[in-house]
Amino acid sequence: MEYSNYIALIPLLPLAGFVLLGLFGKKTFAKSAGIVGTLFLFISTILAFYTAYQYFFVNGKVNGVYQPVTALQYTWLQFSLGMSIDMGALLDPASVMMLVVVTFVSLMVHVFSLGYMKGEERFATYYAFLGLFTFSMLGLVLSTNIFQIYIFWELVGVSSFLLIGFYYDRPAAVAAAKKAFIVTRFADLGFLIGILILAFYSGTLDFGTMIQRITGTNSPVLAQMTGYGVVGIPVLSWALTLVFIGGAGKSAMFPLHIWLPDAMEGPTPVSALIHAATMVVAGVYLVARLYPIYLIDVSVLKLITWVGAISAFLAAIIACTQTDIKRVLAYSTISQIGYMLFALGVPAYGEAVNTGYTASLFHLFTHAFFKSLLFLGAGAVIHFIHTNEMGNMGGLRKFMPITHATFLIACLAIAGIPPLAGFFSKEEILITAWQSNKLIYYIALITSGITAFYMFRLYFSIFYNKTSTHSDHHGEGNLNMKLPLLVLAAAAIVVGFIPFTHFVAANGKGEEITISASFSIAPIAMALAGISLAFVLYFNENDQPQKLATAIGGLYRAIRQKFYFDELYLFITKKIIFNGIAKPAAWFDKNIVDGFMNKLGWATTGISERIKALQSGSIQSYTLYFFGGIIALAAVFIYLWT
Amino acid sequence: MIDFLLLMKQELIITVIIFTLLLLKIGTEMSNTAILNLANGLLLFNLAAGFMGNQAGMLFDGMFFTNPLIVLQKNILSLGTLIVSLQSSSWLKKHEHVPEFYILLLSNLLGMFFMISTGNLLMFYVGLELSSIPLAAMANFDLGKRKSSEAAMKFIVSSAFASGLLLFGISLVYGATGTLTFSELASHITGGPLPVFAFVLLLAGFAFKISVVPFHLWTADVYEGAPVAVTSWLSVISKGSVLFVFVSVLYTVFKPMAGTWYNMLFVLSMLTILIGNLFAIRQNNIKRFLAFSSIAQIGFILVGITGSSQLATASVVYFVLIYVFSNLAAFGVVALVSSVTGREQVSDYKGFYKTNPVLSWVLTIALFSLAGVPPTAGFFGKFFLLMSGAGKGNYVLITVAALNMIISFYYYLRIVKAIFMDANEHPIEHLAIPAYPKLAMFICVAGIIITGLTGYIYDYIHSLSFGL
Amino acid sequence: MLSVLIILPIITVIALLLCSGLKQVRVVALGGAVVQLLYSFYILFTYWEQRVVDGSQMLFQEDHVWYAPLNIHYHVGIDGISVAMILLTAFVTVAGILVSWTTAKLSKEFFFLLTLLSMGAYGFFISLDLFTLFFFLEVAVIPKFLLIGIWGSGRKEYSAMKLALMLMGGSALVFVGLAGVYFNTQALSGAHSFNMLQIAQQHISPEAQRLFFPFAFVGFGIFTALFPFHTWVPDGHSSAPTAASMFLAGISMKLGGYGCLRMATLLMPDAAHYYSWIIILLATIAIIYGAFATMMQTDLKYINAYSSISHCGFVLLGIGMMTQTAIMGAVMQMVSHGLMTALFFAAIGMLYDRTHTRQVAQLGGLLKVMPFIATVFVIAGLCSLGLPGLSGFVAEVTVFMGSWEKADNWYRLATVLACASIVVTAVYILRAMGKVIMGPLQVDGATVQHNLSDARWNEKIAAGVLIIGIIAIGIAPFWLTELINQ
Amino acid sequence: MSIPLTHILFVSTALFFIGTYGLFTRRNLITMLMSIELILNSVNINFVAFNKYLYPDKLNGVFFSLFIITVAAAEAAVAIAIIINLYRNHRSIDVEDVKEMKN
Repeated sequence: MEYSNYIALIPLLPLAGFVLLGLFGKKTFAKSAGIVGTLFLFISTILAFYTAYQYFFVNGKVNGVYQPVTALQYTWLQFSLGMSIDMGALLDPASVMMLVVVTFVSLMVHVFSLGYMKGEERFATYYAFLGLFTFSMLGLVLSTNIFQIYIFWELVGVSSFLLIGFYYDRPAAVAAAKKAFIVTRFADLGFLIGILILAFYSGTLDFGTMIQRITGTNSPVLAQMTGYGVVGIPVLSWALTLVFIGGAGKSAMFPLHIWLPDAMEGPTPVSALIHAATMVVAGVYLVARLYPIYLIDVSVLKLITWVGAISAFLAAIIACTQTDIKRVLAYSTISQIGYMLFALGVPAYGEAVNTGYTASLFHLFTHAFFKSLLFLGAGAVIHFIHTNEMGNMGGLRKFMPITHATFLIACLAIAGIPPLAGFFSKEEILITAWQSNKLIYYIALITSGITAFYMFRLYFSIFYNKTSTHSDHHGEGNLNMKLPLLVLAAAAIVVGFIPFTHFVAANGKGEEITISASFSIAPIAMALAGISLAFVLYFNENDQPQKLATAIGGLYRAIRQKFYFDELYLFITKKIIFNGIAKPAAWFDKNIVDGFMNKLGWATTGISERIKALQSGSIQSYTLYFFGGIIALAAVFIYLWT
Repeated sequence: MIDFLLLMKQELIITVIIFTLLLLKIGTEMSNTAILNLANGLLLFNLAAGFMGNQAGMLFDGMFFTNPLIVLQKNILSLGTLIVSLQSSSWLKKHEHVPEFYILLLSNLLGMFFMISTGNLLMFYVGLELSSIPLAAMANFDLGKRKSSEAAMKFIVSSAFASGLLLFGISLVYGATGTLTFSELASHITGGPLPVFAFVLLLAGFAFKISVVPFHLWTADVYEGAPVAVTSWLSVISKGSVLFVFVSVLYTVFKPMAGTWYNMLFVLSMLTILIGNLFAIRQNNIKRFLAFSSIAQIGFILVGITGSSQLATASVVYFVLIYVFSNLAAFGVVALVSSVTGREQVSDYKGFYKTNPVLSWVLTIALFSLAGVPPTAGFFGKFFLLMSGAGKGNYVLITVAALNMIISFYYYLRIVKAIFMDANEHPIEHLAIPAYPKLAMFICVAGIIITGLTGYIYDYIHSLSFGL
Repeated sequence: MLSVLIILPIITVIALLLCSGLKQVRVVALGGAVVQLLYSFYILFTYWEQRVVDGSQMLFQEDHVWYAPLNIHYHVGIDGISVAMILLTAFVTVAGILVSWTTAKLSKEFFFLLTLLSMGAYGFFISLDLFTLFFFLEVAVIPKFLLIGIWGSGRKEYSAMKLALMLMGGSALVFVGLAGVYFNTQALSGAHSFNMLQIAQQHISPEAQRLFFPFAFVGFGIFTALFPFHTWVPDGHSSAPTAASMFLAGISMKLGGYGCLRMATLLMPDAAHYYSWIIILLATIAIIYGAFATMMQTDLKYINAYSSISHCGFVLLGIGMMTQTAIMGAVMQMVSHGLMTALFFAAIGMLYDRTHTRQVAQLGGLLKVMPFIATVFVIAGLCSLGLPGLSGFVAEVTVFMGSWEKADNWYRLATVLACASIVVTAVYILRAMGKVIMGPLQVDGATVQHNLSDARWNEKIAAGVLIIGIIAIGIAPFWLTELINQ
Repeated sequence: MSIPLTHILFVSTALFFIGTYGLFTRRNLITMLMSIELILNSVNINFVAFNKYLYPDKLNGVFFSLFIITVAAAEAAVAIAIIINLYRNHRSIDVEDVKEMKN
């Protein structure tokens, strides 16, 4: 069956769900909204898996190389000849992989929410928004055209805004939603300008054409873009950096990461879907899309590497100090995405080109499963105990065995303990780093240790440690909530064994990355070290952590305050932008521009007040003026102006 | 003889009417209403007669001549006279000297007719005096009112002075050329200092009548003091007549010194618009306000005159026609209000719309037409005037004039604002509109709407007019 | 055929004068507006067909001599741009009349003036003769004065007077420009001509263009909030009644944009190229500075008014850039902004009718009590901050692409700054939205609850009409670009 | 011996300016009226003189002066009537007392 027959349905079904529930949700589907939404998504999930099967195993490979297939393409907005925004579906290993991930995780979340969001006032609206998000994300994934990706990029942004602000009457949620949208919008500005530059030089917006025109052997476009520079930097670097800024914003990379932790104000399943598995990795996906172009410009790749590495490390450290379990997970997400990004970047230092790409996307793949599992687990816990604070938890393993088990699996996976999924992907990243740049490798290694530590800190203080003061035990939640946990746990175990490298590679042919036991010793050791440290500190209730915290005092506080990033941004926005620019602008407008217009009016009336003496009322002065007028006219026109 | 009757038809009719009224005054004791009906009927007849059996020609070897344009101008004036008399009826009813009023009015009109169709400075002078001396008497028509007599005094003194200067100018012209007939003057006049001085004096004479700055100062006081009927007459009819003559004199007699008077008008027009506007902003008495606004209007007309083309003449005549409608519509309302309630302040008109919607709309439309807002005729009139001015390529003048329209817009809207928006605890009570004023207002409003939107009238005028 | 567009409102006006009582009046007004809407759709479709048939630039031309001596004609005709504008006018008119459905005070006069205003707009958009253009331009000025002054709120007299005077100044300048153009033409007949097409053919001398372009452009610019002359916008919009604000921002600011466009592209292209850098400079200032000034506003109507300044900057930017794409973007922005800002004002008006305040600080969490209005507000806001799928994005992106085609670093800088405004826009829109729509419920500072009802049917239809327009452009822009592009 | 034209013109001009001066300075309305008459008379002299000296074969100047005299009489009549009425209302014919309407 031809892709074009059904591929469009994959994104459009969730959209249909959105429209349906958005318009008639309140009245018609007040109760059944969840079922409807889930049903729509279920169909498109099946279609997605079918597509993946078709692509990877049936007709994707042409003489051993996975070819990109443009399944659909419609001109949406024609700017000028050859320059148009197209809407379509591009199938290549990366996009198909993403297709699977997005639909699968989204389905899980839909199912989970059936239980989690039960009885919510705006139940239908919730599912409508989920549908909107899924539609946008799928559209983003399938983009054939850089402007299409930008369009859906904005759409996922707004759906995330809507979902973060779902509990709209909580000021915190509203603030978080605004923060998320504005920070990413700021990043998107870079993306937009980058697009403008690329489009101008390559003369197209279509991915394939653009890549082929720029990377083509001794292409004139490339010559122009490297030849001409603004403030000493070649245009190409500008363009790629700007585009990357867009990606960094969405993927919450340092220093634009500040919005993600706050975004945890949204419903937990949403965090699982948007802020763990799918949207936040859009940045990685974007860079992967344009990877051939990025490979040309080493300087930008180095930038990406360091941004990724620093984010991975800082986020991991901060995660150790957070007490809100969702925030811990958020920081771990940042850290994991950091991994993916520097994996994409490091080839700049070596020639391990394809491995970087593959490893990064592989980690993206596995991470999607175990991270969404973690979030859903956390969701279950919160649903059970009605708080996010670690302090109020503990000893929950008795009450919620399934959650406990799945959560443990996920923790092991993310900590990189074989044979779970996380282990394989992380190994590949480490190998790439090792081959390219040792420094990055060591950072990554340490970070993985820290990761293990904070994950198990989380695990122990939820399920062991003191027994929680929580009283009313209404069970672990119904099947809707358990099922996704189990499914995802299974996934977290098995996906590692998928021979990912054969399917997804920069050159389309697949890549052999051998994981040698000798190499794996260090990471695993680090992970175990982290786990055991966490065991010592958090398995039983004790005052070790406080001691430690007080021991390192200032540093601890700095980390706890997330290195004062929020304060910095607050300073910039409030002090500089508002008081520095907006206030003066408003003042200028009110007093100078508008004032001038009013002054004009007053001046006129003022003059008329001044000259009223002319009309003195005495007839003799009138006749005098009369006579004077004549004399003046005569004098002027006889002597001066002849 | 017969063509004497034909060519001087309108003048003769007016004369007959005057004497009829005189005899009635002496002989019988008719009630005011009867006289009013009779007078209006006769005026209507005069207007109708003006349209039939016209032909061009001259009498008394060039002293008196007429042509379609002149006939048209006279008809415009007769129309104005009719409207004035219609809407002053509510005031005259209570007055004991109705026939006198009409006699003065009509002798005035007669003077204008002669003035318009004169071909000779002597007859021009006589006509001018005939059209201004009775005005002084009319200004004083409310004998008991202090302001009325003050207005009359100011008018007669300044007009006498003006005519003195005019005469001095004429005498100099005579001295320079030795002739008084226009046709010969046109060929004799040269651009030397003496003719220029003489011209300045003549110009002053004209400028006084149409109140161009700085010869305008009498205007506001007389307008304020005189009875509303007289004021409206002053502001529209007498100005209109002098304008017609002014244009023809400039374009025919003073053709040789066109360059000079173009520059003079350039200066005077800007001055007039500016001063008129600046004074109008501040006025509280609505008659006084209309006086200054009319000064500004004259400035715009001067801009048109500078165009000195066929277009210019046509535009001036056309604008006078429109001005008759617009200004008389405004004065109609003012006359009604002041004759019933005696209130003439702008502030009295606050909340006018609540009590008198119809009158408010009439006044508003009139003001819009004066301000030059489409679709009223005033817009077209102003547009054509400025276009003919721009025809000379003097864009400084045009820009100044156009920007001055903002100020004039402001003070016209000030009245509209008072009528529609301002609250007032003692608004003018509801007024019943008698038949004659109602008819007058109807004519005016209809004129305001039709004259602008249909191009025929303008085309007709243009077809009759001539350029420099 | 096109004259019907002018005749329909006139008929409506006359009918309004005849009928009495709020019920009759508003039914008649609405009927007239709906008929106009249908008719403009009819024009759209016939235009589609006709354009394929004959390739001439302007279709459905009607040409009657009006004032022979000055060679003034009543000459109308349309191209795609005019059609788009006509549709916009029709949409906004219907919505405006529906929104002010319950106007009790002097209802007859109110709808009379609204209809007159729409007539002015229609006439302006279809006229091909400069005199006719100017005529309708001024026809559209006075009703605004009365609408604001009589039915407005706040410092209404001041705002009305300010608006009227500034627009009058604008048209005075326009007049000088037109006169200059007129006297620099020599039509085939040897007489001067106001005919835009003829003028376009027989290129006026560049010197004359440079002399008179500024007059005409600034004159029209005042109507569309050109930077230093925009100060009538905030006051005028904020103290106007809802429908009048919708007309002002939705239609009459577009009169200026349309005029500028015609001047720059059709009549005086050389001068437009010559002065383009100034236009771009002013437009960029307007965009950025308007956006920042908006941040500081506390009154919802002021927020939207200032954002209108910023958004109309995009129109002028597109015109200034003078590239095919940019100009297309400018037109799209005119249409989109017209619909969007009308919707915004409608939503604000609905809120105001219920809460009796427009202060952001005094409102909160209205989504709870009036979900429909809140949703409308959100949609308008999202459109204003350029969300894909709504019209604003399409227009702005087109302007950006078009501007970027100008390969000059300064123009690029201008474009980048213009792009930067989308962030600022997001900031102020979200601040307003987050406070008014979201957050804990609050009205008038206290959290007390009025009897806050949701939208009535008329308001729902009004909003629906505009939203349909916005989404139709946002989802499927290609029909609009097809329409605009020759 | 004949008097040259210039002498006569000098007289008339002097008369003109005297009249003007009187109009500007005198407070009494009647006197002002008289000074206006002076102006008119200077005009008359002009006409007659011009006619006699420059264009002896015509009579239009002389006729003009006749008309002026007549009209001046009418003007004076009306003016005096008005002044009398003014006196009735204001109890004064001093021009300084008659400036109610101004600005």
